[in-house]
Amino acid sequence: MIVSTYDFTVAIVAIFITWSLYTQFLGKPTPFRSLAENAYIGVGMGMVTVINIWYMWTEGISPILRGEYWMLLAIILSIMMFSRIIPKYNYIARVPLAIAVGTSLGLALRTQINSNFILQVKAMIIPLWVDGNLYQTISNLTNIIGGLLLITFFIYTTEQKGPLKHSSQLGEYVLYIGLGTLFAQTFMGRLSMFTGYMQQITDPQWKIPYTIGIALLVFAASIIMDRRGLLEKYG
Amino acid sequence: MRRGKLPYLRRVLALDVIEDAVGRSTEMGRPILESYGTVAFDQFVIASLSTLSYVARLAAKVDNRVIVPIGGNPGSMITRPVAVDIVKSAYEAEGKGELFNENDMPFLSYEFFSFAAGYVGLILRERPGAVIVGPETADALMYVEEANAVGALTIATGYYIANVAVLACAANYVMIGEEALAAGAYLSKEQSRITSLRTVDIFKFLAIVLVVVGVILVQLKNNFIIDLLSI
Amino acid sequence: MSSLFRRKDIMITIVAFCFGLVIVPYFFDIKELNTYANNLSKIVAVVTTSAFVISLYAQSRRNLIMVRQRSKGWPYQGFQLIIVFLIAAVGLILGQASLPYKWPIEAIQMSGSTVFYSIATFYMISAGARAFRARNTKALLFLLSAVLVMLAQAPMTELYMSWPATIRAFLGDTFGKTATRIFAIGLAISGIVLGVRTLLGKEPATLGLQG
Amino acid sequence: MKNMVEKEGFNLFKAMAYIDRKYLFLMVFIITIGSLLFPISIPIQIGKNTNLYYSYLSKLKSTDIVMWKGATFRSYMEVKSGYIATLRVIIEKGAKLVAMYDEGDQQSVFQMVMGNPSTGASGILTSLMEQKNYKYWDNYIDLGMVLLGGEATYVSLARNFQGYIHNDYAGRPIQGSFLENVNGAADFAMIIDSGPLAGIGGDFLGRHFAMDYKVVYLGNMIGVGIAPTQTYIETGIVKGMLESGRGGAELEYLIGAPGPGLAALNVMTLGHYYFIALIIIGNIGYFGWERKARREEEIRAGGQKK
Repeated sequence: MIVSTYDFTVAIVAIFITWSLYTQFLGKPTPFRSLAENAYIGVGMGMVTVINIWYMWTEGISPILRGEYWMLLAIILSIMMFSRIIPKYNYIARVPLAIAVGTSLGLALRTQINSNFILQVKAMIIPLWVDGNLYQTISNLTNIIGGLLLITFFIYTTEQKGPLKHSSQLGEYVLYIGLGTLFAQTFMGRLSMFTGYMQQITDPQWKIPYTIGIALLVFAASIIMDRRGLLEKYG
Repeated sequence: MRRGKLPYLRRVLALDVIEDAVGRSTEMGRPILESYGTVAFDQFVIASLSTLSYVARLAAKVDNRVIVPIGGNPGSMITRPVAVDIVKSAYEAEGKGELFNENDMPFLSYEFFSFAAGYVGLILRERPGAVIVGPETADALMYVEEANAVGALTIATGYYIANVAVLACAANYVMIGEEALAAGAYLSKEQSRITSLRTVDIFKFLAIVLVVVGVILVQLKNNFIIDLLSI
Repeated sequence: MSSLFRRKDIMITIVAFCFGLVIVPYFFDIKELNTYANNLSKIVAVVTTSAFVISLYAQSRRNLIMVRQRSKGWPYQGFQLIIVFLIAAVGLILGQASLPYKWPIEAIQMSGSTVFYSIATFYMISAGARAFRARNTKALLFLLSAVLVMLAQAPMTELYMSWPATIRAFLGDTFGKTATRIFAIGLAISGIVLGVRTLLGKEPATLGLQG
Repeated sequence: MKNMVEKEGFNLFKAMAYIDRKYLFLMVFIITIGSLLFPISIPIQIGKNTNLYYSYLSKLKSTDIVMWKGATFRSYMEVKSGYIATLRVIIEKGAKLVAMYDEGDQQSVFQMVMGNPSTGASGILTSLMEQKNYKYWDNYIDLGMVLLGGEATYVSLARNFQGYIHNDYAGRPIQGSFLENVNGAADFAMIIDSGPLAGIGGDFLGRHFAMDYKVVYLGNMIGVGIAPTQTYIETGIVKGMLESGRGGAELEYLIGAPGPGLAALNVMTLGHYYFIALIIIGNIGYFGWERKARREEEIRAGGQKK
């Protein structure tokens, strides 16, 4: 299989960045880690700069060139936003901030109430008994009762005594069983990501010797530098 | 009712834990490290700032330092002056204004990754006795684990539910979502903030009533509540 | 002029006006109003994006100061600063589809961010090994449900027993979902309440009126 | 506490309670890379959500337009099995595809799979695309980074598509393509969202497309997003999801096209068993030694118990 120079160099640099960042596990800053970290931050910020300037050009300036002059307002407000840089004039930025806050509130409020309250409450109104389906019956019962108990756990402005005390205690148990499930799901996600990345740096086959070789080199160099006390100076 | 009687608000366990943590780190002769989140003002940042003020006062009482790493998002630019002001006035309120040092509130970076790296660096260098992690995202676990490695007590804020699950395992104490808001409102003692918490609870009671009535009606083959919610 | 900007009532009026302009067309079908609302959305999208300039400025300034003062690790900071502007120049001159722009992103940015997030896997394992203890009832429940679901998530388990898959589906469908839902309800409502408080002018901090 | 540990001699329970994390981490690398180098294939059970996801995906017609929200590279690493398998189905059905992004590296990820139309570089699915005659511009269009700007952008897209989108990522005007007749959210048959967190502000598509215009919304979710998405499935906003890498592997198995997901199954098995074993060892250590030690410490500290 022929590998293009582009793919080859990308793979080698990515592998080097990978192992350099993993030297964090040695518990001390190594020059490899500092180099990789700053390269990563630099590229990331450069990329964000390009994307944002491009976006402001296509969505802010080209409409004006097309004749949609009301977009000039966007440019003026953006410039007002920049006044945050100068402490003396940073009050000017309050106007664009107020417009942004008001608009996003208007956009979010209606759908938020619907998707995160009304529809969620509606989804809890389910039959207690499903004929001929024991699993569904148990599951519905757990959802309704568990949900109600858990709501009482999250109530803070009513004194927790009498039945409320017991229900909030049970609600806490419901919460922790749920958290266990979520913990496991999160672990699966993180493990999948790590595995996916390890696949990326070991597939296709030609990457394997480079992956293992660079790992050994980076870690060996870091450990030797640590023994010689050079990490303090260059880390 | 406008002024005067405040609605009841439960004192959450988190406050006792925080008090303990501050005391323990002072005994050990180590500073306290607390962050209040990265984004611009949302309900969590506002609540965490109240907690920060409380911790700063507790620390000022016993002549301890509070280290506050700031950054992680362009929004933190808006919150920083407020946070500095809060910690400064907390020290002044205890008559220890001279102990306040703005260098203890370093602005690490806007860039998320370098903020996280700087945060971990602070933990390793300063070896705090207690680390109170604010509403952070996936990086919170990293701070908690590194803090534990230097022997600090850890209190974390669970910002979203998967985060709560992970932190509930790793941290010594986790403030589960609204618990952080309740703690903040309790400490601020502002009537309007307690009232907003009350409003949220009223919605919750409403949810309970809707679910109970709805389920009973569904059992009687009546879909009134479901139709009502479908409008 | 500056006193105008400092007045809370004016800012609240602006907030309320924008809020109204966006939310009214949902309920009343007025064509002009709808156009204005859409235009306002586009303006806000651009203004929100423009905020990056501030962070770029502040970050570069901070790095420059560190380089000038020769503080610890300054060569790295200088290196970072050079890369930022190099990438920005390449991307803006040659375009986002050009290979010299895509190369550093694919080689450095993509691997860097993945490694950073994958470190969480390791911390989850160390946290689990260190702190996942059945100290009390709730910790026991927490641990049991996590272990059972993880057991079922391992594909090999299914070859030998079928009950963990049922338990995993049940827990995900009931407890996991319920916990998420109730948590989300609380957060959504508290967010909405904060929004309403901002509209009423009770939360000056969200508008940058403090500090 | 640590000092006390050092004073006593070797204790097996104590060793179980405190394992140096460097060794734990090293084991993770060994397990992962080792089992990737020596894969074995095993069958897998198809979950309910994967079945739901596939039931919608398999109904796609060649006239349908699918909106594809890209995944960042780090999410792609987690959900790539689902990402590739879903695109494979779409190509096989011949449905139209519009890719949009909100982060910088999402386009590179898309091109890694679909090939780069500007340079002609091939991607993972290029051979299938050639076989099915699936081409850029005729069958799929890449709009680039049009999802910046937060919630306001999504609303603009949903209500006034033509007023917002004028050309593709390379600057070619969309007139004359299949996007010419798209006026808003209602003209999309399906949205597929890869790797986001529905529920933490990432649910703009759900709220402004699926809820307001009843567009079928499918998610290829990362682990953190599984539970929030489950609640959205229940409320009908999301119609189906793939649960992280495992869901992707299930889809690969379902469509009979083995890929990275199925190749990673034994890492998933060993990784999970390793973690469970660590938890069990830790608890044995806890009940055998750590709990007693903590009690003694508490008594020494004056019997205060929290």
